Amino acid sequence: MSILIDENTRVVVQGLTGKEGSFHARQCMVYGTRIVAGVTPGKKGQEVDGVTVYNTVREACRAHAINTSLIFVPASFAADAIVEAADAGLKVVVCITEGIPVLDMVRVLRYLDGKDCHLIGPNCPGLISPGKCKVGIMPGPIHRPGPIGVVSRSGTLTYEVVDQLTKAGLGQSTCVGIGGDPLIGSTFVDILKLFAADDDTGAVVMIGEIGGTAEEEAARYIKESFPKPVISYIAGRTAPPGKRMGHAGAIISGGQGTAAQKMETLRQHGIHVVENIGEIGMEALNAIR
Amino acid sequence: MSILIDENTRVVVQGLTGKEGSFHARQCMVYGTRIVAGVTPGKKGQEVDGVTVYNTVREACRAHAINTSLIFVPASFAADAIVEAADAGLKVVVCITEGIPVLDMVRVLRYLDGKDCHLIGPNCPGLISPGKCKVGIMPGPIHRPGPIGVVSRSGTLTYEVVDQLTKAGLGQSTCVGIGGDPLIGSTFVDILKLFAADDDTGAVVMIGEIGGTAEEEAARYIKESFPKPVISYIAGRTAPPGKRMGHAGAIISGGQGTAAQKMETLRQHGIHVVENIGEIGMEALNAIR
Amino acid sequence: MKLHEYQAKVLFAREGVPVPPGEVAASPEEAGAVADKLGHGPFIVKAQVHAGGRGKGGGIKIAEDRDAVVEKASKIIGMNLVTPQTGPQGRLVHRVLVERAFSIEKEYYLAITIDRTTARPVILASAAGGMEIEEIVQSKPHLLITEAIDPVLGLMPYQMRSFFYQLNMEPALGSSFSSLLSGLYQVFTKYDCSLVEVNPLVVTKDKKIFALDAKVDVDDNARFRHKDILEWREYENTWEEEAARYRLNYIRLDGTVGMMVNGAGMAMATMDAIDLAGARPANFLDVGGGANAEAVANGFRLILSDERVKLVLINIFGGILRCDVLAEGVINAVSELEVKVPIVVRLEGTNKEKGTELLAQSDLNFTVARDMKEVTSVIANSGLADRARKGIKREALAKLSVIPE
Amino acid sequence: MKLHEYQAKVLFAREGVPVPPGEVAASPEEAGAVADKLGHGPFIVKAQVHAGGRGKGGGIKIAEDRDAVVEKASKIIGMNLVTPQTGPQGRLVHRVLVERAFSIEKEYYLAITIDRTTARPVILASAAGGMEIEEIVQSKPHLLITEAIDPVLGLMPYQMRSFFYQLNMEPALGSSFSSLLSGLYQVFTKYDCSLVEVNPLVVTKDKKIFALDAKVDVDDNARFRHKDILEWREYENTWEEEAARYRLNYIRLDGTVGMMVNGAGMAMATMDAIDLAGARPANFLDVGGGANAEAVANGFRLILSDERVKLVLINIFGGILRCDVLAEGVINAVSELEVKVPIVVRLEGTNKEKGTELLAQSDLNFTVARDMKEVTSVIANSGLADRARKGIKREALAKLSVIPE
Repeated sequence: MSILIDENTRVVVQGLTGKEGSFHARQCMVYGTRIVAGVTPGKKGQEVDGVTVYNTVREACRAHAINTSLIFVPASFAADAIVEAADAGLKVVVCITEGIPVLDMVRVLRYLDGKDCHLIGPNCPGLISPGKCKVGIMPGPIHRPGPIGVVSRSGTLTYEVVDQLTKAGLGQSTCVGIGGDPLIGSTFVDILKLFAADDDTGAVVMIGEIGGTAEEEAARYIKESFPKPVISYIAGRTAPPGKRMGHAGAIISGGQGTAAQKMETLRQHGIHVVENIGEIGMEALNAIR
Repeated sequence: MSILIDENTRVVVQGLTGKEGSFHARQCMVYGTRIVAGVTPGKKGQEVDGVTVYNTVREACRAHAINTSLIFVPASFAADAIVEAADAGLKVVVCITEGIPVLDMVRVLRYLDGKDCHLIGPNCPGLISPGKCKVGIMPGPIHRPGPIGVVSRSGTLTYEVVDQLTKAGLGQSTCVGIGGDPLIGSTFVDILKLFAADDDTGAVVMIGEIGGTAEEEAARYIKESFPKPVISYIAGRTAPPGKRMGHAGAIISGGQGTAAQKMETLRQHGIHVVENIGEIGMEALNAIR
Repeated sequence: MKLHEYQAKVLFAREGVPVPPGEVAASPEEAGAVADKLGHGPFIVKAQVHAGGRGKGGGIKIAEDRDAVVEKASKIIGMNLVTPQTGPQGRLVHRVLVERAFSIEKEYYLAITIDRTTARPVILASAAGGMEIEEIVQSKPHLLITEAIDPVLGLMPYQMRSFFYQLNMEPALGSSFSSLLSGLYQVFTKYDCSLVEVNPLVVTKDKKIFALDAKVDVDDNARFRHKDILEWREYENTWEEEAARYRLNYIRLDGTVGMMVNGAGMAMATMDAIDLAGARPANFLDVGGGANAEAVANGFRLILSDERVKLVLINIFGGILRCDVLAEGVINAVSELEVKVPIVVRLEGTNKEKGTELLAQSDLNFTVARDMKEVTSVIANSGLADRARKGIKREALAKLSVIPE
Repeated sequence: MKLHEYQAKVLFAREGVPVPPGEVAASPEEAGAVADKLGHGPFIVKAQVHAGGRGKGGGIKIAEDRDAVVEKASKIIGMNLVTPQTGPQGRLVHRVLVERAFSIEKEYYLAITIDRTTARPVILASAAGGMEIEEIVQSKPHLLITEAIDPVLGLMPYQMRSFFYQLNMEPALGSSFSSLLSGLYQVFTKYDCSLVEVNPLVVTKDKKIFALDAKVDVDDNARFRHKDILEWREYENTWEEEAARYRLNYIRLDGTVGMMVNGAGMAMATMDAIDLAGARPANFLDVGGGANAEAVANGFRLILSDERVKLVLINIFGGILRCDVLAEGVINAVSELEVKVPIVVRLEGTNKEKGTELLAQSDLNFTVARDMKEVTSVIANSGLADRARKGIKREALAKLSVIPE
């Protein structure tokens, strides 16, 4: 197993003809991912690395069996692209795009409410099930198949962690970058629930950061019903107080969004918290043994 | 049993201080319904027939145990009232109000999607579980407790049918007027599903009329999975062709909205269709025997 | 509330939907002045009535120049336009819309309405323009494209693209199509429409997009939000309007049995019962579920002023309203008027007995039917039944009071 | 993007939110002219800086008449305003807002922001006006009223009533409160705000409602929809602005270790590692997850122009970008500049070995750290560590290239 993506994943890339889209689609194909179609409005019939481009996602879905979308379209069109993919019935939608207006995401998330569709991101590196499938922009070679699920709000910091895990001999089942924006599709809890049901995942490394209360919610969920060991790291312990707006938002949910508070909450809920990012690989290894 | 309302129903009346609201609330109380609070903005502290009035539904809910709302507010405020009741956590919301703009209902129904709340109406007579509880404007005395579930898009036509049933010796478990508007909260299928699970309901009388495809959808559901006998009547066999707009809407759903088509579909799905409204009581009796 | 084409096009223009240059005219002179304003021809002169198929009835004419506009307008204004949708009586034309005419390259169908099943606005489009939606559905269903609009999002760009590509429009038309479609959706939501229909939507030979025709129905329930549009209403002095003044829901039909019922469903069921008895209703009249004595009296007057009516059937299920109060209302109304036709009354509900007694004791000529079965029998035996009666037995008559035949 | 109070009040007025009569002024003379326009006093003169607590720092003054306005304005304009939120360095005041002053009867707090957990706009209100939201939450949490807004519906009347009744406002104020609140929500959605805050919202002694203060943050990601508002931006010549010009995400901090990292999370983790080592970062600098050689060079220049920096730490996880390309970028940037401080480089990812080799082979003075553990050790032993180090051992130093101390 693994979660969300595997050997049966068949991907349409929205924004395939763009610079980023074509580059990363190629990287995914090199990794072994089955990119079966592309979508760029008005560019129907073009080919990129042998992949046919369509005008709309629905059109692509009529021509190919597709279950996953990877989105690279510019921020001002990205909300539309996400909804287009979900409306076409795709079950996993991965949005790499950074900079989507938050009120666009308010509507998109309300739209997705109750729909059978996992949105990963936006503003995320995507996800990878090592050795099986990569739907994202992370460097493939640092990953190894194995029992560790990784879930993270960060990009390069996830690569750092995965690299340490691999070097410590801990391969990964699936690594999910859920994205750094205030409003994202899948939260820590959403992904943890999938890891809970995944037989191939033996333990989870969770990488959080300052802002919001997603880590606190994850802590409560883990204590109540997550059956596997969790090792966590929170970035931003020394960050200067954030924008006040972040505060007002967090206050509503009963938190302050500071790393210190998050780390304390995680510890209170029995979760192993790593302080020194340089040690996370070895600490994970020790914690799991 | 019975569906939606019974001895445990505790009602707030929105618009209690109005002419209609106070009149019908009194009738409900006379029937034995527990009206425990009223809501009219700005009239907090008033009393109507011993029932205390609050400014908001949430306020009423803090002061009393309430699970049901009965709405009599004017059409221009009714959508707001429905949402207020649902947002306060009430599980059954009955909206008598006629004339709510259809685009208001589009938003209200989207809002209610996936919420644990049964909206009955709008533009309906409400519902009654004879001998237990009446949350609506129907004349109580024509009803008798018994095994027949009644579900209808009509008002007085339902009274006619119930009257005939009672005179034929067929009492009712619950009679639900789902309302005559193009967009309503609970459909035939929604109510049939509740009747399916209700041990006290042995058979159902379904009263439809021209327009839309709700009866056809009910027919399909009944054939596939409704375990009890259904007797139906469709009003409007001789109505002149309706507004074209009704057509365009019905066409999308693959129907024409005519009574003839509905009756044919019902018969094709094995449902007993009564032609002469004057005979429905006796035909029901014969069909059930 | 149905808007005229010229009114609908005013809303279109407000929201940026391109319409052909033109103006409405109430006389041939005004039509000529519009032509002057528009400059060179050719022009098109279109009768402004609430009915489709105007072209077939001679209500739409091409006019090469100003003089032709005046001539065509003088023929159309004042004519009784008969189209497949007006019925044989036709409609009197008060105004024409004079527009610049264009060479059309391609016609499309486009409409927005509410889909009851999904409870959402839905946009329908087809490359088979110029046909009625019913025809498209029957003859070319594969050409009908639909998109439901989620109220969370409104009309999304990807949905507009979906129409655009499926309609096979030329790439250069992309942005003008998008602004037309989003403008139409704007009209639909902003003015609480139940229908916005453009048939045909055209692309002209010089590659412009226009809403060539325009049909807009505004949701009557949303009138309170659109007082300005309400002022556009034109009264045509119909029975329906007269009834609406008394808050009665009346529809004129072609039979001889005048009927008054409380509740629309009950009224339809009563019509069906009249039909089953072999007769035909002269009208649909719903005096409202919570009918009071005044509404009953008004409804009664309306029916009696219709000289086609040979029998009046009053069918009231009292509900909350007591039957004795209703009976008094009927008695008073009948006493006031000179009633020459028989009156059949069926009262049910609270205090039914007392009401029936009041009717019987009055010195007026009421026939009382005790239930719907008796209503059918009475009609079947009234002499108004001109068609085969489905299983309604004459014998039933014996039980009833005598009816003049 | 934070708006000044006077800018926020322009948006408020556009959407019908009542604000006190007033105008902005950039000089004492202009301030006097505004007073003339407003007519009689008393007036209030308010420093326009992006910081709360202006009153405590002397940035808000009452002025009885025109002369007093000019006098107060001349004191405030050009002052370096220090408030609890500006930090000790304060902020230079360029403008004042001159408004008519009112006798206040009651103060309220009102704000709209996004709640991450429900992913919806949320409105916060409290009768404890004038306090900061953090104080309200800490000292009077029972007075905080919240309503989440469902984007399907927008702000509903029942939600406005809920605030109104819970805030215990006088009944006569109902409609003006509703139009104020719906106007604020309109501002929030129409201009893509991440925060709209009115603190205090006041009821004056003559029973009028005003937004006395106004704070608006516009979502930076939505700039493309609000070109007009973008023009209001005032540049203050900060390091942050300079960095933004090169599309770098920079925040000035108070330490001595200049750092450059790709990815915000990684940058924060690096800051934390520097802190663990007992030193302090001089800045946060994220050159972007997909950093290229040019971004690295620009970032490098920015750090080196900060004279507080005693050591530069470059921590790049190559990802898709190859480490050898990055190494070249760093070498070129360093060669161009006269670098007097030690440079610690940690490269990871594709072609790491080749990149490291290039750094080693250059005749420049790089210290290479092989992983994050080594980064921490290097910093701990750099002489910049002025606080207790948490478990970082000096011995690790032996493994590293020599660092000048």
